[in-house]
Amino acid sequence: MSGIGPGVDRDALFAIEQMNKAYARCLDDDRLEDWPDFFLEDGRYLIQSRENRDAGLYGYILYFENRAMMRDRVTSLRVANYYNLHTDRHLIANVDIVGAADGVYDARANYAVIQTDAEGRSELFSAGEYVDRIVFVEGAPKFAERLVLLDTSNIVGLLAVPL
Amino acid sequence: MSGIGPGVDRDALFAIEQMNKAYARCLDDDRLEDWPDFFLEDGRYLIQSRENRDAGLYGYILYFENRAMMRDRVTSLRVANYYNLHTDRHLIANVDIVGAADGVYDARANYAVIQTDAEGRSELFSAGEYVDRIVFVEGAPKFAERLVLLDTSNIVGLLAVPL
Amino acid sequence: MSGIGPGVDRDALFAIEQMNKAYARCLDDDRLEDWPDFFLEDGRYLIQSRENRDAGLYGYILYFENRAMMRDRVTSLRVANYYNLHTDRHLIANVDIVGAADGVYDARANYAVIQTDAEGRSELFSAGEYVDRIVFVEGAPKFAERLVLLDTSNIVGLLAVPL
Amino acid sequence: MPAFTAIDHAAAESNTGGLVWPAEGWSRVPFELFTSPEIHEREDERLFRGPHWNYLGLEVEIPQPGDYTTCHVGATPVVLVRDEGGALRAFVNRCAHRGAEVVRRLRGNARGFTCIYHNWSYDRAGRVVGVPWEKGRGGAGGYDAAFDKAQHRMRPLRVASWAGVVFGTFSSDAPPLEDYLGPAIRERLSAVFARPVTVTGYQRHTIRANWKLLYENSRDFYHAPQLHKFFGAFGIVQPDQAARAEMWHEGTHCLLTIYRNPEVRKQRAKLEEPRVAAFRTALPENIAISIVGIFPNCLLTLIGSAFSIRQFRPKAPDRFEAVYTYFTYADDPDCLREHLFQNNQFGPAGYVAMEDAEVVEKIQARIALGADKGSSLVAMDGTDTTPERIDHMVSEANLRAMWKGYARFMGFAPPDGGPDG
Amino acid sequence: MPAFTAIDHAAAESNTGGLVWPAEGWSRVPFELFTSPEIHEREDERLFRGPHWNYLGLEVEIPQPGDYTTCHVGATPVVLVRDEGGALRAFVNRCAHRGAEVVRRLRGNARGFTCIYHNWSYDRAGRVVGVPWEKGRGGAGGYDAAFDKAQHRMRPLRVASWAGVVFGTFSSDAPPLEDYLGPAIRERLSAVFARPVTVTGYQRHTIRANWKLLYENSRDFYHAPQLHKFFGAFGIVQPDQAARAEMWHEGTHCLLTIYRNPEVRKQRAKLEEPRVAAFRTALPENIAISIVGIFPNCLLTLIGSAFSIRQFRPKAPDRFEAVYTYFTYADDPDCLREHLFQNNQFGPAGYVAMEDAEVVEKIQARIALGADKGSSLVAMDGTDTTPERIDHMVSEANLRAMWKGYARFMGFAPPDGGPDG
Amino acid sequence: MPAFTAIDHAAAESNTGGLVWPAEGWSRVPFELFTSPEIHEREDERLFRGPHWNYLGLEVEIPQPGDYTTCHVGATPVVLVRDEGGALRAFVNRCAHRGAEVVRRLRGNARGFTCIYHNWSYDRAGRVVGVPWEKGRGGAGGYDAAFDKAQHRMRPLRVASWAGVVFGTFSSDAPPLEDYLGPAIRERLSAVFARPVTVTGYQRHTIRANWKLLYENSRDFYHAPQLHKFFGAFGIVQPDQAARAEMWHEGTHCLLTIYRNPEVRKQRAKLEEPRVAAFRTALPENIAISIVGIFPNCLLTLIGSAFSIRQFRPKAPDRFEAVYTYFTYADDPDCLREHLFQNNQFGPAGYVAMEDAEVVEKIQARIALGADKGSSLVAMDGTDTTPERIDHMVSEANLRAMWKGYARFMGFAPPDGGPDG
Ligand code: FES
Ligand code: FES
Ligand code: FES
Ligand SMILES: [Fe+3]
Ligand SMILES: [Fe+3]
Ligand SMILES: [Fe+3]
Repeated sequence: MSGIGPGVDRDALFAIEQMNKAYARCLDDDRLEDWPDFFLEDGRYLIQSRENRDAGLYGYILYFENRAMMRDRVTSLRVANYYNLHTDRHLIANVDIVGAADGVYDARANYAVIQTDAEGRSELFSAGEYVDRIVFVEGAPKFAERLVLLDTSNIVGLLAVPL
Repeated sequence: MSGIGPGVDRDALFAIEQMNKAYARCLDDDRLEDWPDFFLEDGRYLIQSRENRDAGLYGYILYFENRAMMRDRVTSLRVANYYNLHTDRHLIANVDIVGAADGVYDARANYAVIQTDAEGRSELFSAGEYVDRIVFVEGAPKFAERLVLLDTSNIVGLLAVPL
Repeated sequence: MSGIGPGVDRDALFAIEQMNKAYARCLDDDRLEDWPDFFLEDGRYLIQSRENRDAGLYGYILYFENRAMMRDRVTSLRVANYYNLHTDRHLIANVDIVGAADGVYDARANYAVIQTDAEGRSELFSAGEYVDRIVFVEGAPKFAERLVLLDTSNIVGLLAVPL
Repeated sequence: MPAFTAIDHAAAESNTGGLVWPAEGWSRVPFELFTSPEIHEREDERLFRGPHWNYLGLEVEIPQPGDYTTCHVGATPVVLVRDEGGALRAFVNRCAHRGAEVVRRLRGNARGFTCIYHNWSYDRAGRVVGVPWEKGRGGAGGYDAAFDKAQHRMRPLRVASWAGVVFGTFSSDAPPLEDYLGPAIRERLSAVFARPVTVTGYQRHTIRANWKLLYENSRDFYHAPQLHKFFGAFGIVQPDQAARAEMWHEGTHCLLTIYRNPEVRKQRAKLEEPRVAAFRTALPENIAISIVGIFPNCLLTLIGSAFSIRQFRPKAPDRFEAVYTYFTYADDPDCLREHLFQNNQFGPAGYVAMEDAEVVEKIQARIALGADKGSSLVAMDGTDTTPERIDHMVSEANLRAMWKGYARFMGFAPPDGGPDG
Repeated sequence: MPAFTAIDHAAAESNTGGLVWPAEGWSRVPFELFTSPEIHEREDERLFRGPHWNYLGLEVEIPQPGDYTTCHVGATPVVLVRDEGGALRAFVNRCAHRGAEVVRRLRGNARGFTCIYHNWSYDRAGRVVGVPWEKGRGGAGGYDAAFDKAQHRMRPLRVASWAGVVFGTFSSDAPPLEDYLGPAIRERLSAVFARPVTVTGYQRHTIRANWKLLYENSRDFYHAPQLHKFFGAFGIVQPDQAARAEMWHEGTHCLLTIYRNPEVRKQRAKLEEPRVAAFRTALPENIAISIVGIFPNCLLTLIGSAFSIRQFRPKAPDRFEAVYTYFTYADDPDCLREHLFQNNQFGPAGYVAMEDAEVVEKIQARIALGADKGSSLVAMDGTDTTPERIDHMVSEANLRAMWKGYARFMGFAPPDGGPDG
Repeated sequence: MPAFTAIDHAAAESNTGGLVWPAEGWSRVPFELFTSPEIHEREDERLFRGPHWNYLGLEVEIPQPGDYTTCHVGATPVVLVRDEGGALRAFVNRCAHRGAEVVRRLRGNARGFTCIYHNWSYDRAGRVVGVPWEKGRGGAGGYDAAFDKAQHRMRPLRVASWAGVVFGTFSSDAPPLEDYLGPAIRERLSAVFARPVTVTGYQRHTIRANWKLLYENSRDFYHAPQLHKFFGAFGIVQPDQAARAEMWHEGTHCLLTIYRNPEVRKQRAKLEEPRVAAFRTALPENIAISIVGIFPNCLLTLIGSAFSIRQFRPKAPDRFEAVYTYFTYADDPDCLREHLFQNNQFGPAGYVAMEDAEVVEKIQARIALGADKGSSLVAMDGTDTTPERIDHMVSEANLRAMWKGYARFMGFAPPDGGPDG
């Protein structure tokens, strides 16, 4: 039952919980330009469906190997892409550290994103898990990798902004 | 990335998280009579859609300037109004302090309310954000203002009990 | 407003929150064999609808009086029962201690379980409340009783794996 | 006759509902029966609002005058009440004025009922007793002389009860309840309810399949050992040496009975907690299991000390709700205790029940658009459709009998030239 | 005439839409009107796209050239724009090329509009002004000589405005707006909008019921004191001593007026915060409350200092959206302040409004499948259907008038032999 | 001929499905095609279950005997299996007994299949090989002599494969697959699959629009530079100097080819990470981009090193699922690496793909109720509908050709008097 008992580093867990809150606010506020800052310069952001992960396949919906690719994504969404006008609302729960070694923390969290269209109708858009590798830089946690593992492998409509 | 790092007052945050838990229990348990006690006597409770907020319009669905108005609401729901028999379930996530000055804390949280009808069918009823101004009175946090900022600006059915 | 103020045992609350996270991971990861370990040997696991609870009726959907019955459940799901292929995702919020006496903690939490079918379509499957009696064994919290109080008393499809 | 010609899909069809049964006969069941909106509407009219008795509740749920409970007969919301004199009353939960829901709670006790919309008030029989502004107000308006509130009421149902099980019908053509139930089911109900029972809870279950798939499943001997592996997996000896199915009402009712196996002294289950499957049965006549399907909306399940009665509520061609009332004997504390354990076998989470929901939902998901006019095969134990009774489990004849009766009640044309045509 | 014969359910029916009104006459309203998909489609064609004026918005929402706002007329998405010359324009928000949505934001200001799919561009009147590759590219392709982009535009609506309230119609047969509104509503609008107003917000409301149930409810005197207990519970004297209903457009419009009660000096509410129900009305002519239903899609509510105008958007037989625009007087700070308090009475959460949504949803839930061809009873104050005016509240005559007019506009056969046939 | 007359909406219509094409001809496409439930059902019968070949999967997905994968052909669930002898088999995933789902997992390897309901067992060809209680049990019941299990099987499809791409059809009237694909598509498939490929993943995509809107979009040259601004915004030179569209199967197939621009030595994208749009193409014949639409359910996309093949699964008139299989060359590690980067362009989140989903969903949302019998305009590059080949991008002729062929296959009456009538 990993994550229970005195073993867990409560300060690190607190910082990681706070980072997840800030991450959710960043996306829900549509401050996409701040989003890459949650990652290391060579941090990875991956979206993969559980179906592909369980089958041992890549099948990444988005595959970003570094922060530059994340900045490109934001630029493209701002200047190039047309996508559905909407508001996202992140519910991130069960944030926990499930492993730690050499200053690298393995963390997991469950998420649900509720999406609301321009006329104010809300629907569950995506549910799944964040599987993270986190390191601390000057006391602040950064993602070495955030893998968004989709339960909702069947995307309804389109997926423009990061999860 | 407000809310991260040593800056945050962990005791205040803990107290505010606890208040949100109690707030959710109060409403989910239908103990409406206790609900005004989470506010200062001149505390404000406002429900506004993101659509109106972004357009710089009032458009409050409910506008309560003081606890007396909240008590009136509860009285009316108990003795005067007919509304749908239902159970609410609050999921409050990402509770965080985003600013503090002169003992007044600016806090935010994401919420989703799942509503269940008399025959046990559950649906997402409302999703959005709590935007709060909180002060501590004898060590206990109270709302100077709770603004319920609706993503779900399109209300399905009716909205009788507070969110 | 139980659960607020200095009264609450923050270490116990932290341990209980951590247990809930581990509980959610255990079920969402389909590690059902670990699930009984969250309970005392004579711990009880009950699923009951709010409708029956409010009417003073038993009406348990599942009634397990001890860990042996939970092990039987897991064995049966593994070797005997056919049920819908799916992934569960637990969102557990508002975990709090609402009472404590003689080393027994009364705890409550709100939950929502999002279920995703084999083709990646996600839906809200169940929402409700965990009403727990918890004791600490060698510093680790265990359920003396976990009552899953369903808002969603109208089960859609079937309920095979524990909530 | 309705006072106006409604837009009616059925009208476009012949009197046979546009459906002619497959030529192969009653051993074929068109998937269209499970997917057609027209058939769904026709069932509401011909079955649930037709000359059949629908289960409404148990008398023990409403012992006192004013006690009421609500349910649905097909698509129609119905209230069951006990009146001042102790008589059972049932009426449509729809205001005689402008159609609002009058009874808002699932169950309770009331002197009478008042509609929230304009506060028309009703007695316990659903008769109008009060109309605000009836005679006008301040000398103005109100109803004219032609209006007689005594002429208005929420539409009543005929109500009858046997052994404490309450049924209702919208039709004056339905036969007396005793004849409708038939001798075998009458006797079984009398025997089971000879002792006082207590309701232990309710369970709502939404199944994303046509209601008939589960109604058929409930009498299907064939699937029991094949689909439900729980007993086998835990080495639980099934007391199935003697089994019987007795049909009635054109084959649409079915009384299944499985007797105890005297050789089985005690259960040798590999369960860590054997009480879940213990078979100290509380049933009379050495009955181990009995499942009673009373067409069209009732299913009574009796096993060990865990009893339940279900009301089927079709919501769409591909969705219905089953509402369970769990009960056991009130005069035996052991029964109460046992049924807590045994109930783990039944309902949406039950060890020997969850598969039924799974399989009918998966059938429904595989027959979209009527599945290219295909049909299911119900050909075990010949093609006979007219047994009144089967004394073994190795047969689908009771299913064929059900489909033949169903087709007659629905007014579908019989197979042309096929067997049993 | 459409260029092709579409698959049309209505076509299968007679010219009367297959519906003949109940013989009892206009005091009966078939529940089928609230559940039939065919009638839902027919309403879109005959009412919302027919010879009637639909509310589109307020002029104050689009004061500047290029200001636009979007809405729906029945099922059709519509854009309302103010053009260069200050004229009001409206067109269907559907590209003339391949039908994509052209205007993507709910409201804003634009020089013109460009469709994202192939970048056809439009002026503020919805006329095509630019077509990429029109003359080909690299000497290849493009449109041929027969193509004249001036012949293409997003389908325009006729637009007219009265007192700043803007209406549109798809039909050239609709009468002039002034005649359509009639003298009483014209005067009321002129009086109310004689002072400048400011929009204070919008509210979207989805109601799981047929739109006509709420449109009927809005003119229903009968339910006010019976359903809405807020005023009574807090001892708020309702200023209802003088009330009036004035009908127009075959009875489908209704102007309700309730005048102030001079005896009520000040409110003696038991509210801790009486400002919520304060009745210092900002309305002219000593009007306390006025509710104006303008068929088919508009509902104007005027109470105290809290005003709103609603657009009805049917989405399905059993679901519609009502979009509120809240406004009050711009030249009086007290009004702005008061309306913040008073608005707590209205909208989906309103003290005297939430019950309307609740009751119509519960009616809809109780009349599935047309409720066995039943009907609601609208028989208070006789069976007269032709009043132009009623001077008291104790009547349903204004409802009967509405249903008679509705049936005529829908082309339904009148009751045969019944009263008012 | 079905064994019984089903309730069939289509039956109510003429043989032309009740739809006559707009008189203006094939340059008009009625919105009704995207909203009508009757047309949706008719497509399932005439297209997906008719004399056409439907894409089922890639051989590389099921290399070993017993390997299987599941999919849908229109509304029908289908299993594709490789049998003992290495032959490809396909059958409907619906039990021959009572219709339960037999194959429960999306893909896997199996010796045979057993239905959970009554445990009928099947071989890899879907033939019944085992029937519990076939000969009765304890001397009772079982199937009679007339029952021959060899006569029962899950309904098989004809299966054929070209270059490792597997297709199936329910119809014996479908031409040989080679003729169905035609020479151009055959050659392209042979060239592309001349090297071994590896599947890198799957993607499910639900689009709330009619499937034909996206199928049309996939051959629409016109929208590429107008809707997809990604290339332009980042100064990525599009290799589009030479483009070609080749039609087949009455114009319903379309092979799009865009050749590399030799002048473009290297990409000068303003992307911080240019690998996303790098065009070191792995395709033969100097092809930069190729999009192959194989009517009715297949779409093959080949760009750079990122390949995908999509199966369209209509679920309702206004909703379909597209299931992608991503693949690239197995014999080149660079391809594998490149395609991870390039895939960011495609799928539901793709830089040059997300807009397609957005625009078709927004069209669908704007044509409710058939959009008043309106139609889209497909008139670029004249009104010709019979090109077998177009050598430039500035045309909608390939769309007109598709609609003309579609109308023929659906049995719709051609435009009366219009061009290409
Ligand atoms: S609808 Fe019941 S009183 Fe009017
Ligand atoms: S659909 Fe608007 S430009 Fe083509
Ligand atoms: S349905 Fe498959 S074995 Fe009976
Ligand atoms: Fe069963
Ligand atoms: Fe009202
Ligand atoms: Fe595209």
